[in-house]
Amino acid sequence: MGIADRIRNLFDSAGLPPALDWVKSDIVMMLVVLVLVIGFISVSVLFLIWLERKVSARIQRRMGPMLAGIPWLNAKSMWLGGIFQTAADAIKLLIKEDLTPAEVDKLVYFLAPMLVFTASLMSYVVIPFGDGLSVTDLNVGVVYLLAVSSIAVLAIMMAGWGSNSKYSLLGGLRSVAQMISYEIPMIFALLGPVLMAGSLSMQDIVKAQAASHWFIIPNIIGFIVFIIAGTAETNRPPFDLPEGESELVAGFVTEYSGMKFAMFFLAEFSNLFVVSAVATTLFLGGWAFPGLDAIADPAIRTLVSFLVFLVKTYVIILLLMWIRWTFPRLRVDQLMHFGWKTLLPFAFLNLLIAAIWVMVSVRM
Amino acid sequence: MNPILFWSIAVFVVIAALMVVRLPNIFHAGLSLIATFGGVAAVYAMLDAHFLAAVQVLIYVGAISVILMFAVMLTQHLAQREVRGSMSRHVSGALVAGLFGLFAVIIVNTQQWPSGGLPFKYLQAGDIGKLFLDKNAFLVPFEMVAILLLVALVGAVMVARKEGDR
Amino acid sequence: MTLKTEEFYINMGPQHPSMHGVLRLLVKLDGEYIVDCEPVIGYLHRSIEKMAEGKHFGQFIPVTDRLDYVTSMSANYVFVLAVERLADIVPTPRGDYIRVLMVELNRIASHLLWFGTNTLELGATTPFLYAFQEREKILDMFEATCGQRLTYNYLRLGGVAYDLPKTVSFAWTDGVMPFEKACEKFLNEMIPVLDMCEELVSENAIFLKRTRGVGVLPRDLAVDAGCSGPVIRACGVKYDVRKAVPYSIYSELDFDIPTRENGDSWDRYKIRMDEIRESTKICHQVLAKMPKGAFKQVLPNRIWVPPGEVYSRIENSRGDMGTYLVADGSEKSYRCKFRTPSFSNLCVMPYLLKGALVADLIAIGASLDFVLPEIDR
Amino acid sequence: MAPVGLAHFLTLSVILFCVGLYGVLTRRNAVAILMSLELMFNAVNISLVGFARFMGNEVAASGQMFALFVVAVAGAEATIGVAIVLALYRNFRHINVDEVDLLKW
Repeated sequence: MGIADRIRNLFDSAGLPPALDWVKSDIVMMLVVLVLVIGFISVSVLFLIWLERKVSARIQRRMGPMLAGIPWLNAKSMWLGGIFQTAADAIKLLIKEDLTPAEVDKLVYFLAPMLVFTASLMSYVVIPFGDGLSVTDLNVGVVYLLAVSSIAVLAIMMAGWGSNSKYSLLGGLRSVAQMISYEIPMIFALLGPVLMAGSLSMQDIVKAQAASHWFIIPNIIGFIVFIIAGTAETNRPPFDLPEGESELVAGFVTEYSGMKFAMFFLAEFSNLFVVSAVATTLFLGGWAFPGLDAIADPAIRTLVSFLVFLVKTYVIILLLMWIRWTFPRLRVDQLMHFGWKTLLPFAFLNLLIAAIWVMVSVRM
Repeated sequence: MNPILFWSIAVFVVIAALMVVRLPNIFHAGLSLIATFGGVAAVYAMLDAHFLAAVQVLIYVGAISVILMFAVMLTQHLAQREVRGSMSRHVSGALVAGLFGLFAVIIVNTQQWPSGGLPFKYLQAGDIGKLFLDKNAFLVPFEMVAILLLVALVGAVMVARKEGDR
Repeated sequence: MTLKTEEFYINMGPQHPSMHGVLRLLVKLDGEYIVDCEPVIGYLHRSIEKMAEGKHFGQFIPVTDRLDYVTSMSANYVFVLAVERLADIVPTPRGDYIRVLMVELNRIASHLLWFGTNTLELGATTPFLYAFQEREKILDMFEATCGQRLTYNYLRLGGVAYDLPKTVSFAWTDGVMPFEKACEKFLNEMIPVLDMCEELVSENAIFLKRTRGVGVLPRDLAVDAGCSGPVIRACGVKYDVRKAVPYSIYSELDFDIPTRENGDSWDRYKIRMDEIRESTKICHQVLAKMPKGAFKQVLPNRIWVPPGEVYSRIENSRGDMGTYLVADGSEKSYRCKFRTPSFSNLCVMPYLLKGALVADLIAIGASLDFVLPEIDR
Repeated sequence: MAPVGLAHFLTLSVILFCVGLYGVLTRRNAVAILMSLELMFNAVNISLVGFARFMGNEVAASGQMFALFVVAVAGAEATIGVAIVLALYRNFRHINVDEVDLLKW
């Protein structure tokens, strides 16, 4: 019951004239879903960038972007100000001169930003936005998600190597090492809920949580490990070593400008959404909500489930943003040390607790 | 599995493989290797081995190609091109590979392979897990591979270790 | 068979974002570890000491502002003190008190600036804004008194240029207030903000990891290199010019000198935080005992000084700053040499960086709090 | 276009295998040899999965299991290969396979 079938029911209920039957064919449905998902992503990414600047402003007792907004809205409150700021940024980046350094390795240099963005787009395929609202419900959902997140590692390495400069190479190597060593605790932290749900498909995990209880209760440690590893995967502070401004000027993005830089920037925020969405699905019960089945009408049920999912995801996004603006940056070796020597054992511990919990609950 | 899909993926994979072998710049060869891995993952998906396709991307594209790229970066000065070997090696190499390929293709195509339609048991991710841990199925090799990986891990660290920090 | 990764040189600076002005560090790296580092200075050399020989004493005071633009009050003070000793001019009591008030406020501002930029370089962007908001208030007060926010040119031979303003009104004062009241209000309001910042940063696990045990300076090396200020007090040496060689009214004020033992970046950070609190104590006492009367001795514009030489020392926010002044009887100085703390604090940097990581280079550099205009002069 | 049968997948795997073999034989850079080796591993995997898909009975279904084992072993082999290449690079400052002919350095 993916989004495509939802739309087909919509068309049937709206009484589609038989002449337009081709609309319901697979290819057209795929395009419609694609447009829907890409639209959702770009809107949410633009909103996230604006939200991040406002949240950081609030934490630092300043106003954040106010200029590019509707005057009378600006006057009302800081949170309504500057709503067109991200759109203005996007246009600025589009217009900016997109220079390519001379000695750059053309193919690799151009491919990297594209790969970064496609990697994060591909992970939206399995995210369950609502009751039956996921593009496809792969039964290897979680493994697919991890596979796609490891493609981003390659893109950053290509960016580092392609820009052919000492600084970006160092930045590229560092971020690759970081993302690999944080992928493993992330995988094990994910295994807790998967173990309890008994299936890898994201929709089944959510249904399992709807039936019993949210999976955060037994594996709270797994949740914390996942959040920390998630921030490391998306290169956000306190793990933003690759772009450690003070040391390596800008890490692997040093040589990029204009639209190519925007791609890296957008990818970071769309990864932020993906990490929070996965955290909600696996630990906070995705779109499941105690009172959900009480609503009779299926259309409203789907809508409510979508809203519940969004609320939970944005709670985690705000948590990640809060972490970003309160912690200094970790050093390379401390980061590795922390990843392998503290996160990994806790992830195993969480797996153990989840296994015991399953054994006990089965016995009861 | 309509044929157009198969032929497009197959051609993509073969071309990417040829690029791995022929490209002078090692880094570009590495990238085409990653493209091959992606193509092979698509082939698995076509053969209804979805779990394997995901694992292929996760391990090959995510880990093994990263190690190879690290090796390339550590042993190459920026954007250094490999010097072309003498032609004679390539002719003999191509000859050997070509002949072997020819024989294998002839053997493969003359056989009477069943062409689809047989009752195919789709392996869910769960079934693979059960098979791995089922005593009389794959439990022993599973443990052996675990030990092998550990040995490889320790061995790699020992071999690549700096003299100083013994 | 060691992995002979060829050491490659990285050039930090001279226009690197975190190099406190224009310092160039030629760093020899082996992978992530620093093998050796050679600071290259001189990019900001304006030959201030040569200018001293061409200008008479009154004219040279504004130039001393440019010596250390973060605490230019103390730069003025050390030069004026030297000339006064030579020409044995005694500053008026009110002038003296105002000078100490201004120098201590300037020290607080400099430490706040250091705290903001230090945490910013370690990655935490939030404390920077809180610190600078408080510093803004000090700059408002300076602007009210001497019309300038950075290079004040406020001290004169025999006192200060203008008296404290009667009343001031800023955004943060409630309406129009007498200057003393506004200053008290600032000092009382700043401590809670400082506590909040310390709460956010001092015990923060990652901050501790980045600074505790990083850039440990042994005590005897610090003494040999002639370091001073928070850098030497972090190694357990209780040396502060205000106590060691009391000048002007410091002997009458009671304040203590915070010192710490293990000399790493965290100790230097903590000492500067405590010093801000000590300076607020000093300011309270100075405001309480501020005498009335003339703020400046009436002196002719040009002052002929009998030949002789003098060395005056004060404690500016980075350490022991001195002026060696030689006069040849004319109204200009024959030779004027400044001893600046940042120079000796920087000399310790190569030693601290051996074996450290690139990321540590920034943390250690920030904790030493050296400022380039003072070094290059 | 004959319906896509097992023969097609096997030919694809053979072609891939031969390309890998050619690569191993002619490449001078040690890392490139490792890459071609990975190609050969993948070729074998394709044939295994092809059999699992088309032969269909219980035993053949284990083809995918074999492929998983091959992936694991290939991973281990790649790490050891890279470790050896790094050791080579450390002593010869280049990894041109032809010039690495000293048995003891």
